[in-house]
Amino acid sequence: MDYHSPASFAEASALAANATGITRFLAGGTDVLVQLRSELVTPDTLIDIKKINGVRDITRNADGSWTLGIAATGAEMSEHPELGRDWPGVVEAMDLIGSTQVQGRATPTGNLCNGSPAADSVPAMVAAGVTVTVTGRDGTREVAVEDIPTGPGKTSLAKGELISAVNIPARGENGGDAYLRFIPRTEMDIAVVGVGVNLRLDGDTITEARVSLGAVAPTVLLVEDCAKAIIGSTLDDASMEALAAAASAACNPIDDKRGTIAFRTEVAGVLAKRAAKIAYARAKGEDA
Amino acid sequence: MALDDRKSDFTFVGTRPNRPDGLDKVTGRAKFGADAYAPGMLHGAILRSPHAHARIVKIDASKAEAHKDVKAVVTRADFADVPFKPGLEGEFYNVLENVMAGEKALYDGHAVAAVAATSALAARDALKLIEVEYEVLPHVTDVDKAMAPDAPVIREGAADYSVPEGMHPNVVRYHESGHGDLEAGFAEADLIIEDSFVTEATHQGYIEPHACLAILGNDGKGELWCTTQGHWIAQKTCAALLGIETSQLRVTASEIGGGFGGKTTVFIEPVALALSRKANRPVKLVMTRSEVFRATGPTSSASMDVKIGMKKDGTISAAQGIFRLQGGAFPGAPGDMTAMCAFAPYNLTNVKQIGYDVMANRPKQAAYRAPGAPMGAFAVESVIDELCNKLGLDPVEVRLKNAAHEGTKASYGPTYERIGLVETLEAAKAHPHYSAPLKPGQGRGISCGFWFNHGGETSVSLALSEDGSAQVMVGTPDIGGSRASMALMAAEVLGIPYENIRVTIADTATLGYNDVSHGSRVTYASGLATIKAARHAVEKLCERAAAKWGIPVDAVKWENGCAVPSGPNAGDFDPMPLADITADMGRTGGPISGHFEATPEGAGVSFGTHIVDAEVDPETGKTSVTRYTVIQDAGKAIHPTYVEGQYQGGAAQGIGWALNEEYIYGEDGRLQNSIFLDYRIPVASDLPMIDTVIVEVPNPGHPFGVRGVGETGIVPPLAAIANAVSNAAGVRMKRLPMSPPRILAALKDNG
Amino acid sequence: MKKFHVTTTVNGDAVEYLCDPRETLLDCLRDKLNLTGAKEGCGTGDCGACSVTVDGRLVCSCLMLGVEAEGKQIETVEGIADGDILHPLQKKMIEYAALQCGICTPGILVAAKSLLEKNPNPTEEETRYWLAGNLCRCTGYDKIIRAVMDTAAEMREAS
Amino acid sequence: MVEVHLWSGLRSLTGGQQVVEVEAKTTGELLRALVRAHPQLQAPIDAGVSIAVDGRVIATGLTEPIPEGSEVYLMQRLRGG
Repeated sequence: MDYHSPASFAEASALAANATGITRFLAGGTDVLVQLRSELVTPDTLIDIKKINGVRDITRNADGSWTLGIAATGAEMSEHPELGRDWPGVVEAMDLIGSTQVQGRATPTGNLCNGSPAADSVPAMVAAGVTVTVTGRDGTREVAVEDIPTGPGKTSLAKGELISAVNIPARGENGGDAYLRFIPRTEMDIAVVGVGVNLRLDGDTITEARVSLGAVAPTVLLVEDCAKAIIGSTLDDASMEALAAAASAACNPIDDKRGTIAFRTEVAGVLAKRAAKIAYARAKGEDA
Repeated sequence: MALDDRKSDFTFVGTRPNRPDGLDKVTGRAKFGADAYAPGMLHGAILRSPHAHARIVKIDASKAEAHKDVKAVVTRADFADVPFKPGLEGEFYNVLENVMAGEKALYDGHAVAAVAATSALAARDALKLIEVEYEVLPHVTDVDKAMAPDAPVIREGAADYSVPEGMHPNVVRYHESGHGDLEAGFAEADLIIEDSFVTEATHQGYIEPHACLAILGNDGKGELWCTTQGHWIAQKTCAALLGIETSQLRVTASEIGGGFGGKTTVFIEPVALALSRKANRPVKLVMTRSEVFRATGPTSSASMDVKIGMKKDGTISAAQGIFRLQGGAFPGAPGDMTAMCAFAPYNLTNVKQIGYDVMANRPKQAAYRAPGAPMGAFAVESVIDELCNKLGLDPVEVRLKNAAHEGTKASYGPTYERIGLVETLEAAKAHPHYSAPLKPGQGRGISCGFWFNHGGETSVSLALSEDGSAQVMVGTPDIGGSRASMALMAAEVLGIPYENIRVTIADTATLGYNDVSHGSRVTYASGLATIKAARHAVEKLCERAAAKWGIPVDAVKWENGCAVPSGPNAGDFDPMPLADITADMGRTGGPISGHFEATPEGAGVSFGTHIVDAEVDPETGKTSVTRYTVIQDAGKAIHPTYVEGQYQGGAAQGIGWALNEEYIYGEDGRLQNSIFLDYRIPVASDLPMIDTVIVEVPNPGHPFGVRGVGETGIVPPLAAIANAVSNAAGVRMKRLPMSPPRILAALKDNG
Repeated sequence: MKKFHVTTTVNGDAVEYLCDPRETLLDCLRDKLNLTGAKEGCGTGDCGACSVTVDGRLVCSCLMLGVEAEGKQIETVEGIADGDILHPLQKKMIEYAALQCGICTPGILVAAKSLLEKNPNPTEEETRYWLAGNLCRCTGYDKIIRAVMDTAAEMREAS
Repeated sequence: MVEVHLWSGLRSLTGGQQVVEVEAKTTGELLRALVRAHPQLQAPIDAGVSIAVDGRVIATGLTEPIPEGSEVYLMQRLRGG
C-alpha cells in the first residue's frame, strides 16, 4: 500500500487519477481503517488529505451559509459555538456516529463517501440541502449530497475526483431541522432506520420541507411524498399520519442482521413523526 | 473437607482493602496475553474456513512456504495422532479437531492451516498464499433443524451411551432425571401452562482476545505464555495435542483480560507451539476480534419446552422441561446442566427434566458463567411468571411458597444441605425496589437462579520471609480481584497485615496441579487451600515457639499473629510475634512454609433472586432497563466490593443476553456479526446502576463459609428481564434476545 | 513495501519509529515503542481499550495509522501518573474496585481523564455517554461510573 | 450397604432399576461396585460422574468417605464457567 499526504486538492486529485488498483482517501479513517484491518478493502494507494490547508476549518460565510473543511470532525462540529444553533439536526446526526473516540476522527465527508445507506450524517445533510464541492482533474463542480451515493459502498465520484468542501445553506428565518435514528442500544450502533427532517414555517404552517430516510433502501432517500404530506399543514395529527404513511411507503429495505423489512418500514414512519415534531418546535424557536 | 475450626468472627475477612495488583492495572504496566515479546520472535496467523461444512480436499502451502518472510506453515499433520472417542470421552480429540481441522472444516472460521512469519503483517499476507480446495457440504446451524431426520450428519459415531436409539447422529448426549408422578401432579393443578422458548448463542465477550507466546524445541521442551483461566489444563492439553510430556511444557498465565468460561480451554496455543517447533523460534499468536467471535467458544443456543402445573394457592404440583442445546460441531453442549439446574430452586414433588446435547455447524461451545443454567431458568421462570399473572399471585410469594430449603429433595436428586434461597427471596420482598411504584410503560420482573459451584484440584504454597511477611502462591489466574481475597484469608489465619502478603499466580513449573479458574471455585477452593496452607505454616510457627519456650507444642496456640501459651499451665511467656519467629528461622529448623493440596468437595450450591424494571417503547420495541437489583447468597463475602462486582457483572451480561446479544448465521452458514459493532454487548449508557444485596448463609464446606459467587449472577437475569419486558409490553416474550424487531413483531401479533 | 520514518511525541518524550503504512498507531505504540498499556480489544474502534489522546483529542489508536502520528502529541495510559504520584482517577479506580480483569482500564482511564478535562462536573448520564465507546465486560460499569464521578467531585473540591 | 440413586436416564443400563444397593465405604469403591452390579454403567462413569453424599456434591474425588446410612445420588459430572 502506498501512502501519500498531498498539500493540495489538485495534487490529491492527480495522485488518484494516476493511481492503479484501489485508491482510498484518508480523512478521519474510521471506515477506511476498519476495512483495512479486516482486509475487506486493502487500498493500493492511500491518500491522506488532512495535510491540505484549511481542511479542518468550519466557516460561516457572509450570506449565512457554512463551509466545512473535509477533515472537520464530528467533535469539532459539536463543539462549534454557532453551527449547532443553525443546524442542530446536521450536528446531532454527525454526533450520533460512534463513540467519543470516533467523534474525534470521523467526518461527514467520510461518512458520505463510505457509501453506506445507514450513514447517520447523510439523511440530515440531504434534508438540510447540503451540497459538496468535488475536485477533479478538470476543476471543481458542486453536487447535491443525495447525488453522491449510488448504492451500498458506491458513489458517483469518478476516478481522480474527491470532495473538497461541504456547503451547508444559510439557515434563514423560521427554519428547523432534526435527525433521529433507531438503534437497539443507546450508542455504538449502526442506524437501523434514520430520518432527517428540515422545514420552514410561516406562522404555524409549514411552507417548505425536506424529509430524508436512511437505512431503508440502497441509498439514502429524499422523499418528496413525505414533504408533501406536511407542507401546508401545522403538523396536525392527520398530516403526521400522512407523513408516517409516506415514509413507510418509501421504504425499500432489506432483512439483515440489524433489522427486518417489517421493522424498518414501521419504524421509519414512527421516527418521521418524532423528527418532524422536533424540527417543527425548533422552527418555532422552542426547545426541542 | 473436615469442617474443623469454623470461623465466624473476622478481623480481615469482610473488609475492603485495595487490590494488591491495582497499581499495575491502572498504570498500563500489567502484562496481559498480547503484551509479551521474545528475542527472535515470529508472528503467527491462522487460515480459517469460509465454509460452514466442507471436506478439505487439498491444502497447497508451497507458495507460502517459499516466501522469504515465512518461517513455518503447519496443518493438522503437524499435531499428534489423538484417538477419537464418542461423547466427552474423546475430549482431547475434540479439542484437537477444533484447533486445527482434520478431514473436514466443520464451521465458518474453523482453522485449517497456520503460518509463522517475520511480522504480523507478513503472516497475514502469507495466509493468502495458501490454497485450499474445499468440497462444500450441506450444513445446519439451528438446533431443532440439526435434530431433524434429514439434517446433515456432522460426525458419525459421536453419540455416547446415553442417546436413545432412533435419534439423529447429531444428538450426542442425553440426560433424563427427576422424581415423583408427573401425571398425578398435573392432575392436581388448577392451571397448567406449557410453552416453548428459544435462546440464541451468545459470547462471553471478554475484551481481551486470545493471545499467546510459544516456544517449543524439537527436544520436546517448551515454554508457553498465554491468557487463560487455567494454565495447567492448557499444559496438559497442549502436551497431548503435540505429543510431548506434560512436565516438559512450562505454562505461565498472563494477566487475563476476562474469561467468563471462554478461556477454560485452548484454541491458538497448540497452534503457536506447533509453529514454534517447526520454525525453531518463539511464535506469538494473537486472535483478531473477528476470530474470537468465529472460532472460540460461544455458549449454546437452546430450544426448550416447559410445562408447569400450579394450584390456586401457588403450589407447583408438577413440572417438566425438555432442553435441547446446540454446542457446535462437537459434543459438550451442557443440556444435562440445563436440565439439572432448571427446577433446582423449587421444592417439587413431581418433576422431570430432559436434556439433549446436539451438534451443529458452529464453533465448539465453551463454558460461559454457569454454563447451561441461564437458558433453563429463562424458560422455567417465564412460565412461573405467567402462572402468577394468570392466577393473580405475587411472584415473590409464589417463589417463597415453593422455595427449596435445607432438607428439600432437589430436582436433580439429592437432599439440600443448608442453602440460602429463602433468604434471598425474603430480602427481595423487603427491598424498597420491590415495592417501588412503576411508571406507565414499565414492567417488573422477578427470577430466581441456581448454580452448583465447583471445587476442583487445588494446590497452594505459602512461604514466610525473615521479616515476617508472607508470599502466597496460588494456581488460579486472578480474573476479578482474587489476589485480594487470598491475601485477606491468609492475613486472617496468620494474623499479619493484609499489606504484608504478596499473592502470586504461580506457573506450572512452580506449583502442583490446579484446576481452571471456573465453576466459581477460586475464592472457595484456592481460598480454602490458602487457609489450610496458612494453618500449616502456623503449626510450624507454634512448634518453633514451643521449642524456644521449652514447652510442648500442644501448649502453644496462635492468636493475633503471635504464638501464645495455650493456658495458665503452659507457662508465663509474652506473646511471640510471627516476625520474631521468622527472624531466625534459618537457624531454628529452616525456612517456614505451608502447603495444601487437595480436591475440596464442598463447594456448596448457590442461589440468587433478581428484581428488574424495564420500559418498552411500544412504537419501536426498544427496551431500557430502568432499575436492577441483584440479591445473592455469597456464603461469606471475603472482599464484599468484589462480590458486588461479580453480581453487577453477571447482571450486565444477562442484560446483554436478554436484549441484544446473539450469534446471527446467514443462510450460507457464515457468522454475520463478528465484530463488536454488530455483536451488541451493553455499553455504559445502556445500563442503570446495579444494586446489590449480599446474603450470607455460610457454606458448611468452607472454613470461613464461602460459596462461589461468580456464576449464579447470570442465571436469573434472562428470565427476570423477560418477565419485566413481558409485563411492560403486555405480551409474553419467548425468544431471546428480545431485540426491538422481535418485541415490535410480538406487539403487532398481539394486536 | 516502503516504510515510513515517523517522529512524534509520546507522553512528552520525543520518539521515532519506522512503520509500514498499514500499521496502526496502536501497532506502533505496542510493537515499536513497547508501550503496551493501550490494548487491542477489537481493531475496529468499537471497544476503546486502545484509547489515547492525539493533540489533546480522544481517539482510538487502532483507528489511526502510525504514519499519521508524525509531529503529533500523543498521551497514553503510561503518561497519566505524575512520576510516582497517581492521578486521582487511578486512585479512585483502585479504591472503588472499578476494575475486575483490568483489560479495559487503560482505555477507561484515558477516556475519563479526557472527559474531566473537558467537563469537570459531568452528570451520570454525560459520564455514561462519554464512556459508551469503552466496553467493559466485567463490572456492569456501576463502579466505574461511581469512581469517575467521585474523582470529578474530589478534583473540583481540590481546585 | 449403600443405596445409590441413579438419574432416570440410566435405567436403560440397569434393567429398569433406579436404586442400586452396593457395598462401599468410599466414592471410589462405590463406582467400582456399581460397575460390578451393572457392567453397562461403565460408560456413564467413564464419561464422567459426580456423587452427592448427603447433599454434598463430590465432583471428582474417589476417596471421599460414605458414612453408613448416607443418602447417595449419582450425578452427571459438573462443569463450570
